[in-house]
Amino acid sequence: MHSETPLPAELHGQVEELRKEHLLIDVRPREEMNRMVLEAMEDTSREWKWAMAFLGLVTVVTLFGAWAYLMSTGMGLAGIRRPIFWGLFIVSFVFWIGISHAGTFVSAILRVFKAEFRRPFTRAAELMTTFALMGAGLYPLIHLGRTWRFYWMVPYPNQRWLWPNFRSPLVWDFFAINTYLIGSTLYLYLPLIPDLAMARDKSTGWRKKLYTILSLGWRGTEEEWRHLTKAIQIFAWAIIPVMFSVHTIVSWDFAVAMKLGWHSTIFGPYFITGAILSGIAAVGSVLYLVRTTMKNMTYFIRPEHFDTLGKLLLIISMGWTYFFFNEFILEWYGGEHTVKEIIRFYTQGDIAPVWWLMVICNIFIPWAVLWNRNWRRKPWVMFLMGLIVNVGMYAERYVIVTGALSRNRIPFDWGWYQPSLVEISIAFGTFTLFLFMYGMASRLIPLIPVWEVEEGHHAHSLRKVGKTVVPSVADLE
Amino acid sequence: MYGGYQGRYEPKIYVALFDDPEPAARAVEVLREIGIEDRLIQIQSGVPWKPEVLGRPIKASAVPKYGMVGAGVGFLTSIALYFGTPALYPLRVGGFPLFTMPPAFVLIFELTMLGLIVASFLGVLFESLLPPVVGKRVYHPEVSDGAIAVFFQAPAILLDRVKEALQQVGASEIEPVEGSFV
Amino acid sequence: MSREGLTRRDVLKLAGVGGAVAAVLSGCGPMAKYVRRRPYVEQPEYALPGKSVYFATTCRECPAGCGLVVRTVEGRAIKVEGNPNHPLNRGSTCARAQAALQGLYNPDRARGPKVRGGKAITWEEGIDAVARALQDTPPEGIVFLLGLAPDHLAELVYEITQALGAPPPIRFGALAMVEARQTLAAAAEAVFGQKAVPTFDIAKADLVISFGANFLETWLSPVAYAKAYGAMRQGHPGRRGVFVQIEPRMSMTGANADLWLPAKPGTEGLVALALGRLMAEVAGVEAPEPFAQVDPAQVAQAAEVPLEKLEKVARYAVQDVERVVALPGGVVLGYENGVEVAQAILALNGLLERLGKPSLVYFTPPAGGREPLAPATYKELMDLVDRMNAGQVKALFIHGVNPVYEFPKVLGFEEALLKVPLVISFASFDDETVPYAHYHLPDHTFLESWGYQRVQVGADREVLSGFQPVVVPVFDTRATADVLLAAVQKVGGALAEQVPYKNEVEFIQKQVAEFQKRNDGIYQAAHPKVFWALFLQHGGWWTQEATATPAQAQVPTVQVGEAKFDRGELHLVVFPHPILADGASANNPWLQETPDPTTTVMWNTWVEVHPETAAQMGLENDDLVLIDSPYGAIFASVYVYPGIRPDTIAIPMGQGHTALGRWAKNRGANPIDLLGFGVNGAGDAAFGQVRVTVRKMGRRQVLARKENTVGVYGDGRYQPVDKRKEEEEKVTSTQE
Amino acid sequence: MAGEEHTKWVMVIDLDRCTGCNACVTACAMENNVAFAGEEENAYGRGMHWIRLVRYWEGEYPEVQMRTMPMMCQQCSNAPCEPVCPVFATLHSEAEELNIQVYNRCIGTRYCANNCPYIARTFNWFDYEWPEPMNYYLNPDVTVRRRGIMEKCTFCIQRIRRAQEEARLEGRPVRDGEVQPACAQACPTDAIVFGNWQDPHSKVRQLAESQRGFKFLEELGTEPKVIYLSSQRHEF
Repeated sequence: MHSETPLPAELHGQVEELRKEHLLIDVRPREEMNRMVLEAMEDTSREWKWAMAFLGLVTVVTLFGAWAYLMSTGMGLAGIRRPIFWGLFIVSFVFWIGISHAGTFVSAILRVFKAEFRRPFTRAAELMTTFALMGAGLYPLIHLGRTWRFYWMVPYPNQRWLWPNFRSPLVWDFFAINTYLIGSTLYLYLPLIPDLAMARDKSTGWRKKLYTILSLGWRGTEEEWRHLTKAIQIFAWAIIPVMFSVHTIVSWDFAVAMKLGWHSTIFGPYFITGAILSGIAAVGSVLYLVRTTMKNMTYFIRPEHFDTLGKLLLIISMGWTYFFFNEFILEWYGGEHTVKEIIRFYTQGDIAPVWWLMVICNIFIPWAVLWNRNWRRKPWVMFLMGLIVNVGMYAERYVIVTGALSRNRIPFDWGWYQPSLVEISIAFGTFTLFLFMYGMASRLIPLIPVWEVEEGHHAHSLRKVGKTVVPSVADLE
Repeated sequence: MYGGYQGRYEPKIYVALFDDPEPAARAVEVLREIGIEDRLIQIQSGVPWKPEVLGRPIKASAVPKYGMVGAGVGFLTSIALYFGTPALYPLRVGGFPLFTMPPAFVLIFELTMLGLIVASFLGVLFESLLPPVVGKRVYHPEVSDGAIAVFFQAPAILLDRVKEALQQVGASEIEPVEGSFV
Repeated sequence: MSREGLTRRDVLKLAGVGGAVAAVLSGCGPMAKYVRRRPYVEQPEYALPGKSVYFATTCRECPAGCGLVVRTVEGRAIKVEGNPNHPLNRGSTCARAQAALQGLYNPDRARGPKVRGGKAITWEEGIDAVARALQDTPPEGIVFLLGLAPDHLAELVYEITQALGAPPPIRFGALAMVEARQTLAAAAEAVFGQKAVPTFDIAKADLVISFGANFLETWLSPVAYAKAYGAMRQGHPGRRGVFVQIEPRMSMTGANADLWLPAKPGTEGLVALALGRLMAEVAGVEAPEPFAQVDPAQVAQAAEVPLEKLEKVARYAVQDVERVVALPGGVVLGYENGVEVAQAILALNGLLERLGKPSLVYFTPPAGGREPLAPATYKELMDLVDRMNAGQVKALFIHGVNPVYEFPKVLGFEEALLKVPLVISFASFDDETVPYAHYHLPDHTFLESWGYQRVQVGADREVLSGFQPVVVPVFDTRATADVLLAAVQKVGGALAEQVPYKNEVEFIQKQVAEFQKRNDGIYQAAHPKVFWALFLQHGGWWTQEATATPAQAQVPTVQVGEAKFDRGELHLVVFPHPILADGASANNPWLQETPDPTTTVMWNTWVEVHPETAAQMGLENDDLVLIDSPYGAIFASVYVYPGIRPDTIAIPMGQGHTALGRWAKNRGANPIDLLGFGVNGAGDAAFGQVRVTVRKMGRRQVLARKENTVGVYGDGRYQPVDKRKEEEEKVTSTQE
Repeated sequence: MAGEEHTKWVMVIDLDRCTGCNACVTACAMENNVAFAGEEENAYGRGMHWIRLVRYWEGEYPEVQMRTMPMMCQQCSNAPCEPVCPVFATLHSEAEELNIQVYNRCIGTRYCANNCPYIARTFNWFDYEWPEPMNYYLNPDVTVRRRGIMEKCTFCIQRIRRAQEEARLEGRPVRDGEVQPACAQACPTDAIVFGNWQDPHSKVRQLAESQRGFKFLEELGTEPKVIYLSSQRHEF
């Protein structure tokens, strides 16, 4: 099992290389890993405090302040107009929903496929899912003309027996996002319980109290583990279709509409691929931040992880390109005037810079960079790639939402959209909110699932095959 | 009046700590040989070792059943919402019939999944009796450092034998602990 | 609904303003002077809460005199609707009438009498001032400057001036300038033998040949003409009237034409003659004198109009259809030879009659046989300014016109006003003229007023259109007629004997009573009060049957001659804004917000430039330009307009107010300031002879448009790659 | 009986009569308490007009032609705006076969407006003001909309209701031509005709049978209830 076959001394150099490369065979004792994770978690340095205070303040002003101003004055503060009734809010909504696919994809899909490299960063990715969803969930509220009436979308028995319209994609959205938010939060929480118990055992003061409550009295008995691992299995399988449904339904917000440039059957998979693309890219950026700003993280997050993320990113970028091209060529080929104009508007019109930005950021740059193993293994390259791809994905949503709305079947009523300061402020505020929440969470919960890493260690060992050593994997689960 | 005697036979819980699953598995074997039943043994560990590894009885988790029930509840809720509410207040939109199938699947799917997920989570809590409601339960904090803690309930009369046997298979220490298994 | 700001107490307070003149109740409407709001327990039966009460009245947004029915609910005017029985508009209205309620309830209205500088006075003091002016001023020094409406006030003022021995009131306004009514009347005299503005019966026409007349927008009686236009197009089964418009700038009217011919400015008369000659040729008769003098080919070349099109029109008129009418209007009358041009155009009707076509021209019979006072000409206005400058005008009463805004700057009316020792303005709004007035005694708006108007044009019968207040006056205003009559009473003596009316209503009732004798009206009544009630209920009096008879047209001899133009690069067409018209109601926000029909521009002034001209000058949409004429200069934003001659630019009137209210003030530019002194043979303004230069200011001032505002707001980089082609596609895709 | 029977209100717009004068726009605004937004807002495409004249230029100088088409909510039978509303703020009234906008129910998702192929809907971007005493003219039959909600042409349903109530009181069916929306009433050229399709003798029914009749974007399957009669042109 976890015990290693003794290796000949002449292979020690090679072993060192392999250990440097792979976390899961670079075994450190559980105590040490616990200590490292807790040290990183409890590192509430002055810089961190300043950063959080700054991010929190900026969020309060740019997001909540601007939102209050918007609510009290009217939706006219946004740059939307007739006929572009949806603007940056919906763009950001789709964007953050996309980001939220990272955690699920990395964690659930890779777990289902037993991709071992996932282990150290599943939690970092799952946290992104939850916080991105929280950010995304704000937008349907922000963008409502009468936010204070949002609860009319909730099916609750009322005096008039008036219910929401379950045929509306927005109600589907409501249910899908809530299911996904609940599901992904629980999915984040379940594997967290043993680590919280570990933190409970190792901390003092308020943290002890907090973790005592949060760990729910976890002891690690056979029963507990049996139910927990079973539930994680169920979750991993269940959350994947939910994740697909969420972004499909978000794409249906557009695709069901009688709107040229939106009414496309390919939007479901196209949006999902885009979401995973931006999610994976965001994981790369966030992991870089985690690795560079938190203590001891260079041990857990290694170039091999960035390498694998890079490969995934490249593959998904290709997938996205496939769908994008599919959608584009069919519209380009079709003869309808409005569609032709939409294509012209995308590629040559006012929105063309954004459209080309999308193409460059989502196709050209990833394809040019990510084929190279050495670049993939450089964390800062992957950080930049994450940012670039996300800029591209934001541009994609911007083009789809506002670009398609700018052109319709009545040329008299075409329009051109300019985001207003309030909109930009709110969109920016969600980024700071995300960073704030993530920063806070990174100091409150163990960001590395230690027990999973240890589990991985047990599953991996080095074996001598012929004249060399190879890591071997035993199926532990 | 028979306190001393009774004390000698009153079963108490002890813990033995191991670093690896192999000695732990052997310890379980030893305990069984001594005559301590499986139900009087509890193992706590920092990673989910499989029962086969530790030589423990294999049991199925009931969590999937919770999930199924939850999914069923979600399904029925979605049916009630989707097909029930239009009947309560019939409103026509877009030339659609009052009851349409395609959008129904969306709601059915989402609510079924929601039921499944929430119920599975609750299943874990219920089945593992988390969080503890009353009483103190046995625990050893070394577990979170990766140790495998073998708890067993043995009358004091057997303790010496057990200690000896366990030390043979590599237990670092054996000490009594306060609390109950569940 | 929570926007109700008026409390019951306010209403009662307001209700107290109007003195009640009790009269009989005929069961169909209120006979009190004003409908007063009363407590629910003693409310009159017609004013049930929640129940609408409708009052018939007459629109005074322009001089046409369309009948209105105003819906009121609990003492508030809610909606203006057309009077379905009124012979002019038959239930329809234009945009201006619709927005009239925003004039009535305008927060920027004058709220009470005051003296120069804004100090409030009582009405007693105001009436004293008027009385003193009437008493102390030598009669020849008294001048009444009135608006264009041929209403009771004009007649009352006429009586007062007669009694005083003062010169008759001068009626003028910006619309008079561009409509050139006197020119039309002078030409009509030569062709039809009657010096009045003719009405063209386009409803019956198979072919309408209009030379510059914007009869669907503001011209003379736009709703009546629009009504007729609808009937011409689709009113006769199987016979669709066809419409040809000849003008340098495509007006909304021209935009509806089947054929729009942008003849070179100044050649319209020649085109008419050429058309006549071609018609004669088609008919195989010898062309009468004025037509014979032109060579169609030469004219077509000079006018830059395809000869073939003229030939086709001529052939269609003579061979294919039965009823044809030619009408002159708008800018074609605004040349120095405007009268001759108008004669040439009207002569086409004479020619067509000779070719056996029926006449489609008639003169609206004046109600009660009393021809309203003709509006003044531009020349007369210039004379007035001269007299004012010479100090001959001692007291100037201004009502219904806003001379400082509406008269061209070059006339120097403002300076002249300063030389008049006493100026009294009766404007309902604090308009541009008010600061020059020593007394401002605001009149009601028309929806609070009594009165009548003799319809001059557009109706096929005698129409005395009546108006009555539909609501209690909103502010402390008073009817000008009442003020004048009170002053007359105060002066007393011979004047009061000659003008013996106690108040406005009595004067009106006396005039209306004349019609009680008639037995051809839509109603009869033995008792004068019942007749008066019926008059109010119907919104006026008119005859049962159409009485106008087709006018017989002659073919006069006329020398069209050359039109003269000022120096400048481009011809200037100043046209009344299709929505705002002369701009008197520019402070009604919904008029500002109603898009111009052709450009869809709202809330501002634009200058229309042909795309090629714009390209040559490096101008793009929304570029701010300086338009410089020999008489003045204004700034406006460019609208690249596909329907205008390359050598012409056009600017709408109606904006450029420096007062009037929050929605009109400092908005756009007033192109009247570009006009000069030129007059034509009839004394009307030769506003078409102005030429201008256009200078790019290098700055953008974005126009608010209803049309696809791509490029309008913010940057405006948008220019479709192949706009024209796209436009065609649009049309084909929208009209399947 | 009277006023209760199933009605299908239909509007016929004769584009050959329509001159594009915009009187309908103003009339509609005055009847329905439509707010005015001012120059800047209009420049940014935020005019509140319920009805607008869609204008196209056709051809090139001097053969240039203007075409206009009054455009408002087409009261589609299969309205794309309705199913997408999450709270049933816009829905189909079965009695009148009209597309209803329930202002008080609207939460302002603006999805309906995006999904309207006729761009017929306008949104209350702000709370608009009618400065005292201009608010006096506001029609008590029509709700004044506050910020954050969608609005659109209603076919002047308040007038339909009024006519139906009057007819019911008098115990007779609603007469043809008795109901006139503000736009039809104002139209100087009588281009807009309104009536009940169920009445086989109604004027709309007869006009709609014209060969010139077409429905705008009919191919989308929205089944609009505004029937346009195409304009004609005599070619010289």
